[in-house]
Amino acid sequence: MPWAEALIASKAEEVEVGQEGRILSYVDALREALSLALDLDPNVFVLGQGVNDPRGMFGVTTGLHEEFGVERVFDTPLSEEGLTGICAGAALVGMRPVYLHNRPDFLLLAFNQIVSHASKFSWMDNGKGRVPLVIWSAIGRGWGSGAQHSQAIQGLLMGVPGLKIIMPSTPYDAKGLMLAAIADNNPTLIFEHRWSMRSKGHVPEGTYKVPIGKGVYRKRGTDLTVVGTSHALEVALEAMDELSPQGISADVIDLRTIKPLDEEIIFESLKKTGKILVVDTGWQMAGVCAEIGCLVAEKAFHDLKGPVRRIGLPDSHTPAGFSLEQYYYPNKEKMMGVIKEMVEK
Amino acid sequence: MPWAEALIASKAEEVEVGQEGRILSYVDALREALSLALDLDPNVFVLGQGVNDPRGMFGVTTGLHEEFGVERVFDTPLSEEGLTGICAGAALVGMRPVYLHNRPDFLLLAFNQIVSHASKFSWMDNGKGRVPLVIWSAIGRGWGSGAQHSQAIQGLLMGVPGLKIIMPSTPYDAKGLMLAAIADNNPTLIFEHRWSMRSKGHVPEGTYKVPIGKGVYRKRGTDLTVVGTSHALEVALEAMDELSPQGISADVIDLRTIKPLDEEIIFESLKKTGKILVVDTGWQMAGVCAEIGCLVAEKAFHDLKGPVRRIGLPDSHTPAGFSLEQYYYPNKEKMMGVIKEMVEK
Amino acid sequence: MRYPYNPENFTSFHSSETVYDKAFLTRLYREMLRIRRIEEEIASRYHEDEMKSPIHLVIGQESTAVGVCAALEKTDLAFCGHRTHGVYLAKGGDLKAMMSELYCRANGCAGSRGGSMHLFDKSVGMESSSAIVAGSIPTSVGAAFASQRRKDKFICVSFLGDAATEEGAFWEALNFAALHKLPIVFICENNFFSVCSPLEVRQPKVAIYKKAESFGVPSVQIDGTKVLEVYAAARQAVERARSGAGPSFIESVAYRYLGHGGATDDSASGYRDPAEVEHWREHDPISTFHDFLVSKSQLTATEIEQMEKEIRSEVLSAFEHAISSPEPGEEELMTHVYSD
Amino acid sequence: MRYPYNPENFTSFHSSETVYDKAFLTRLYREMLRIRRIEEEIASRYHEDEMKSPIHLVIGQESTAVGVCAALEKTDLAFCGHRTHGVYLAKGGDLKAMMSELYCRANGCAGSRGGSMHLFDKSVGMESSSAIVAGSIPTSVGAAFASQRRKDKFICVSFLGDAATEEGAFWEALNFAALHKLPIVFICENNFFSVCSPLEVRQPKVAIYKKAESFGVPSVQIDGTKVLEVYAAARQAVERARSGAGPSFIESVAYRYLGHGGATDDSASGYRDPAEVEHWREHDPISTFHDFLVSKSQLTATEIEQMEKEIRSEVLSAFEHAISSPEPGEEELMTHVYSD
Ligand SMILES: Cc1ncc(C[n+]2csc(CCOP(=O)(O)OP(=O)(O)O)c2C)c(N)n1
Ligand SMILES: Cc1ncc(C[n+]2csc(CCOP(=O)(O)OP(=O)(O)O)c2C)c(N)n1
Ligand SMILES: [Mg+2]
Ligand SMILES: [Mg+2]
Repeated sequence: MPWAEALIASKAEEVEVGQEGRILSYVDALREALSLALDLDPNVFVLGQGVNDPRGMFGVTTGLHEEFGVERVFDTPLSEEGLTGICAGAALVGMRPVYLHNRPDFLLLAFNQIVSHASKFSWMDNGKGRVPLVIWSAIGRGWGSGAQHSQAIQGLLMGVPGLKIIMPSTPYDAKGLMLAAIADNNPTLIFEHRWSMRSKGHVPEGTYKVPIGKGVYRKRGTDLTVVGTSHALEVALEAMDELSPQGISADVIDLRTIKPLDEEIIFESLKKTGKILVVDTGWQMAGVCAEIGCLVAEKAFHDLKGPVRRIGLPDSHTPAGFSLEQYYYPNKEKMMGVIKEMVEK
Repeated sequence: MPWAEALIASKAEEVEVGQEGRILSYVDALREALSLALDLDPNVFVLGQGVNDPRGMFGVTTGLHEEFGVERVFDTPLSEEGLTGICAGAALVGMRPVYLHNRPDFLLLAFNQIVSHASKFSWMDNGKGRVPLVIWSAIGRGWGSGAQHSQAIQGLLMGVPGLKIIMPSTPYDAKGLMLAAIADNNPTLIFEHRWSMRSKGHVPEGTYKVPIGKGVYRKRGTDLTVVGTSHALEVALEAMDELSPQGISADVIDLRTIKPLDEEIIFESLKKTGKILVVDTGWQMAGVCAEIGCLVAEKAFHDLKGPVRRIGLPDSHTPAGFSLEQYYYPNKEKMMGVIKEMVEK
Repeated sequence: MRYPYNPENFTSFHSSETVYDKAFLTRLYREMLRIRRIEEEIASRYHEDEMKSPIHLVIGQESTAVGVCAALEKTDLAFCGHRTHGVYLAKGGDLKAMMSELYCRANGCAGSRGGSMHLFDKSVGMESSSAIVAGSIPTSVGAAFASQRRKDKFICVSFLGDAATEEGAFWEALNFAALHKLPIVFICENNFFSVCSPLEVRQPKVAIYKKAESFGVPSVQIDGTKVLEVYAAARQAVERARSGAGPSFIESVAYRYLGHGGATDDSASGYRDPAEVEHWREHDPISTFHDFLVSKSQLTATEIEQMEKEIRSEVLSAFEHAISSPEPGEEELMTHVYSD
Repeated sequence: MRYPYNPENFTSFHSSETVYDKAFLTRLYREMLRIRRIEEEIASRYHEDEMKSPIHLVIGQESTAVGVCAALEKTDLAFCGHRTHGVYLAKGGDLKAMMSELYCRANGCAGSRGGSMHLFDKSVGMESSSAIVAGSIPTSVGAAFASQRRKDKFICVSFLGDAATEEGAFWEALNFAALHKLPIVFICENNFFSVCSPLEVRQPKVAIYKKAESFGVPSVQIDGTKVLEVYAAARQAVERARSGAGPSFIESVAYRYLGHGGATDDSASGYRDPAEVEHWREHDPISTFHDFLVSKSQLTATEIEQMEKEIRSEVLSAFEHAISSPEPGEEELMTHVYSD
C-alpha cells in the first residue's frame, strides 16, 4: 500500500498543532491534502457535484482535475443517495473515494446509504469488508443560506455506530484531518464550516496526519472548561479573548473530532475547572451539546461545581433573512454572558 | 372541520390513563384509532407498503381498505422519499395522511423530505402552510431483525425543529396518541415498538386524545427517577417490580412523547428523588438519553444527588443472530444492576 | 459550442393558423418583458449587497414560466425549485412581497424566512418552492393527489430543472403520478447546465423526455424559447390533467444567459463557451416574440414604449417599497415552528 | 389470475441449435436442483424455530441465479437484496457457512451478525447483500466503477426485485452506470409481487425493462423459468460488460411459489389466486429443464437419482454442521464496529 507506507514514513505525523511552516489559507490547505492523497495512492479519487467547476468547490478542488485527470477528479450527476452508495461500493472493493458536497443538507438525501449501509458493512461482514470513504461538506451560514442550506447535522449522526466525524477549525487541522480521514479505513464525515474556511494559518508541507479522536487545548485557564469544535469554538475563543482582561480564564478545548470523542481531555480539564460550557454549530437539542453534557453528568459528575451549560442553535430553523439570522446564531456577546454567569455563580 | 369538532366534543379527551373500559389488544387499539379518524374526517387517508395486505400491517390496518375503500386506505410503491414528500404535499393543501412503515429503518430514505421539507414548511411559509402528517413505524427487535431492520432512530430526529415525536407503550396511549397525532397540524412521527405491540389493556371506546407532550407516572417512589418511553420503559418497570421487595422504589415516568418533551414532570420528580436514570430503545449516544441527561444537568443540577445514568444501546449495530442479540439489548437484570448501584451510592 | 439551438428535435404545438387575440398576445409579451425588466433591475442592484439572498435569475428562460402559467387558472397550483422568480411572477405572485423577501424585510412573501429560493404566494396558487433540487416535486404530486381524491378542481404544475431528473425522488414521484393518473404537469426546464456542470457529465446521451415517456407519461420536447409553443404544449397537458387523463411531461429547452447564481455572466470562467451564450441570445424568447408580433402587426412601437414605462414604474415602486419596509424582529424567530 | 405465464413478451436468446455439452447442462440442472432441495429442507425445518432468521425462499425462481452465475467468472462480483439464498449458492457460496448463519452460529458466513438477508462469501465473489430494498444496487455500481477505473478484470452483477425499481436509488445508479459505461449487469427478478402487493398497485402498466432501456441501457425481458434463456441472455450482457461496452438490464420473469417470507404458501390469505401458483408450477424451472434434458437424452433417471443422493447428503451434513456449531460470545458485539 503506497499510501499507508507514505503516511507512516512521514515524520510530520508527530508534529503537534502547527506553530511553524508556511502560512496557508484554509482552502489551500485542504486542496493540498487532496492533491497529496491523489498523488500518493492511485485508489484515491475525488468526486462531487461541481468539483470540476472553474473555481472548484469553494476553491478546495480547483485545478485538481487538470492535475490528476477527470478519471480521478470528476463531476457527478445530482444523485446523492445513489452516489453515496456507489462510493461505498467502490470503497468496499478497495478504492478510497472522497465525496464532496457544497452543503451537509444534501447528505440528508443519503442517510440510508450512510446509516444503514456504509456504517454497517464492516460490522455486518464480520470484519471482512471495510469502507474507506470520506464524505466532506461545508456547513453554510449567512447570505440567505436559510433553512435548507445551513443545517449542521453532525448531531444527527453522532450516535450512529461505525462512523467517524471530523469538524476542523484551523488550516493545520483541516489538512491533517483530511489526510487522516483518507488514510482511515472507515466511513468518515468531515463537516467544514464556511466561516472557518476564511482563515489562514501555519501548515506544514507534505504529508502529516492529525489523529482522529484527539482534542487539543486552544487556551488554558482555570475558571471553566469550554469545549466544542469548528466555528462555534472560534466564537468561544473570541469571547474568552474579551473576557481575559476581566480576569476570567478558561480551558478552551477544540475536540476536532466528535466521533470518536476525546473524553479524556474533557474529564482532565473538568477536574481542574469544575465547570463546563459545551458549544456546537448545530441544534442544541439531542446533538453534540447534549451528548457531551450528559457524558460529564454521568462520568464526571463529582467534578462538577455547577450546572452544565450548552450553547447551540435554538429549536427553530435558520432564517434566510439577514437580520433574523443575527438573532438565530449565538454570538460572542451571548457566549460572554453565559460564561460570566457561570463564573460568577 | 368535522374532525376537530368531533374531537373537541369528545368527553373522553379528559380521561386520564385508562383504568376502565374494554380490554383491547394494542394492535386493535391502533386499528380503532385509524378507523375512527377515517370515519370522522374525509381528509384522513392511510397509506403504506402493505397496509392492504390480507393481514394488514401487523394487524394495525386489517380490513380498513374494505371498510373505507382503497381510495382512502391504499398500498404504495416502494418509494419512501417520494411518498413522504407526496404526503407532505397532500397535507400542505389540507389532507391528513397517515403513512405507515414496517420499520423506522425505511425512514432513513426519507430524511430529506422529513428534515428539510415537512418539518420546515410551516416555518418557512411564515405560518401560511401547515403539514398535518403522521408517519408511523414499528421498531423491530428479535428474530433476526438485525442491523438494518431494528434501528430505533428517534434520537436522530429529536433535535430537528418542527417535528413531534411520539413513543407510546400502552394500548390506551397508542390509540389516544394516534388520534392526537392525526388531529395535530404538524408532522408527527410515531415510533411504535414491536414488543410493546404484544400487550393488552384498558381502552375506552370512541374518540379521545392523549395530549402530545405530556408524560405520566407509571409508578411512584422515592429512591430515584426512571424516565423513558416505549419498550425500554417497560423493561424498567419490570426491573422495579423485582426491586420493590428489596425496598427500592422509584418514580417511573413514561414520557410518551419525546418531542415536545415534558420537562416539568422530570424536574418535579427529580426534586424529590435527586437521582435519575434515563432509558431508551435507541443508541445511547447523542440521542434521547443524552438529551434528557444533559437537560437535567443543565436545568436541575442542584437537585442531582449523584451522577446521571443512562441505559440505551451500545455504540454498535444490532446483531441478527439470536444469542448475540441477547447481549446487545439491555435487559431487566442490567437495569436492576444499575438501579441498585445508584441507590446504594 | 456544446449545446446549439437545435429545432429539429422539437415537437411543434403552435400552428401558425391558430389565432389568438391581440390582448392575449400582448399579455404574454408584457409578462415576459416584465420578468426580464425585474430580473435586470435585481441584477443591476445586486452589487449593492442589500439583497442578502442568493439569486438565480431566469433571463433567457422567461417564456417557459409565462407560457405555462398562461394555460393555468389562478386556482391551479405551481411548485418550483431554487429558480423561483419567473414562476412566481408568471403565476401572479405579488411583486412587492417578492422584493421585500429579497431585501429580507418583515413583509416579504415569506417574512424574510425563505429568501429568493422560497418565494410563494398562496393567494394566486404559487404554492411552494424548495432550495433542495427536486425537493418540491413530491410535494407537487402530493397536492395533485389531494386534488384528485377530494375532487377539487385545481391541477398542479411542477417546474424542475434538467438536473432534478437525476434525483431518484423525481422518478419515484413520476411513477406515483402515472400510477394514479394524477392531475399534474411536469415542466422540465432543460438549460443544459447544473451550476457549471454540462449535461454530458451527468446523463448519458438520451433525451430526458424519452425517459419520462417510458414511465407511461405522455412527454414531449419543445422549443422553450417560443412562448406560443410553450403555451400550446402546456394547454394540451393542462387539458389532459383537468380531464382526469393523468400527468404529462414537457421538456422545455431554453438557455440561461447569466451565471447559475448571482447577477453576472460567468461564461468567461471556462465552463461554457461565451459564444454559446451569444448564439442563444439570437433566439431570445422576448425579441423572437417581439419580431413575430410586429410582423403580424399585433404590437406597435408606441405600445411597447408604454409597456416599458408602466413596468419601469411598477418595478421602481416595488424596490422602493422593499427598501423602505421594516426588518423582522427577534420575536419572529420562534413563531410558526409549530402550527396550531 | 392476475399474472399468467405469457411467453409472447419474452425475447428469446437461446436457439435450439445452440449446443452445450452434457457436463454443462448437467451442472445447470444440478445447481437448480441443489438450491431447491436446500430451500425445501430449510422450509421443512423452519417451524422448529431454531433458524431464528427471517427467510425469503427462492423456490420457483432458481433458474435466474443459476443461469446468470453460470455466465460469470468466480472473480466477478454478485450483489443482491433480501432474497439471498439462490444467488449465494449459485455464485458458489459455502453451504455450511450459510446454514451456520441461518442457525445464528459463530461460524456463519457473517458470524451470526447478518442472518439470512446478509449472506456473502467474498472468496467466490458473492460480495454483498442488503436487507434494505434496492440498498445494494448503488454498492454494486460502485464496485463496477472501481473495476473500470482500476482496469480490474471483474464485472459486477446486481440482482434486484421488481419493487426495487420503485426506489429512486435504482434510477440514480442506473443513470451513473449508463453515463460511465460501467461493467455491470442488472438482473431484475420480476415475480410480480412485493410482499403481498401486486405490481398493478405499484407501477403503471409499462414494462420495467422498457424504462431501463430509455436510460440508454440495452434491456430485455426474458423467460426466467428457462435456465438456458437466462444463461444466454446473461452471457451476452456479461460479454458486453467485459468488453467495455457498458451496462445491460435483464428483466427475468419467474414466480415464487411460497410466501414472501417464511416457509409456507400464503396464497390462501387472499392476496393472490392460489390457481396462479398452480399455473406457474406448470412452468417450473426445474421440471421444464428436466423434461428438456430427458427429451434430448442428456439426463437419465439414474443420474438424477445419484444427484439427489449426493445433494441430500451434502444438505444433511450442512445442517448437522450448523446445528453442532457454537454460538458467538458476548465479546463479538463490539468488534469490527471500526475497521483497522
Ligand atoms: C439536493 C441538492 N443538491 C445540490 C444542490 C446545489 N444546487 C443548487 S441549484 C443546482 C443546479 C440544479 O440544476 P437544474 O436542476 O438543471 O436547474 P437550473 O439551475 O439549471 O435551473 C445545484 C446542483 C441542491 N440545491 N440540492
Ligand atoms: C426500503 C425498504 N422498504 C421496505 C422493505 C420491506 N420489504 C422487504 S422485501 C420487500 C419486497 C420487495 O419486493 P421485490 O423487490 O419485488 O423482491 P421480492 O421479494 O419479490 O424478491 C419489502 C417491501 C425493505 N426491506 N426495504
Ligand atoms: Mg439546468
Ligand atoms: Mg418481487
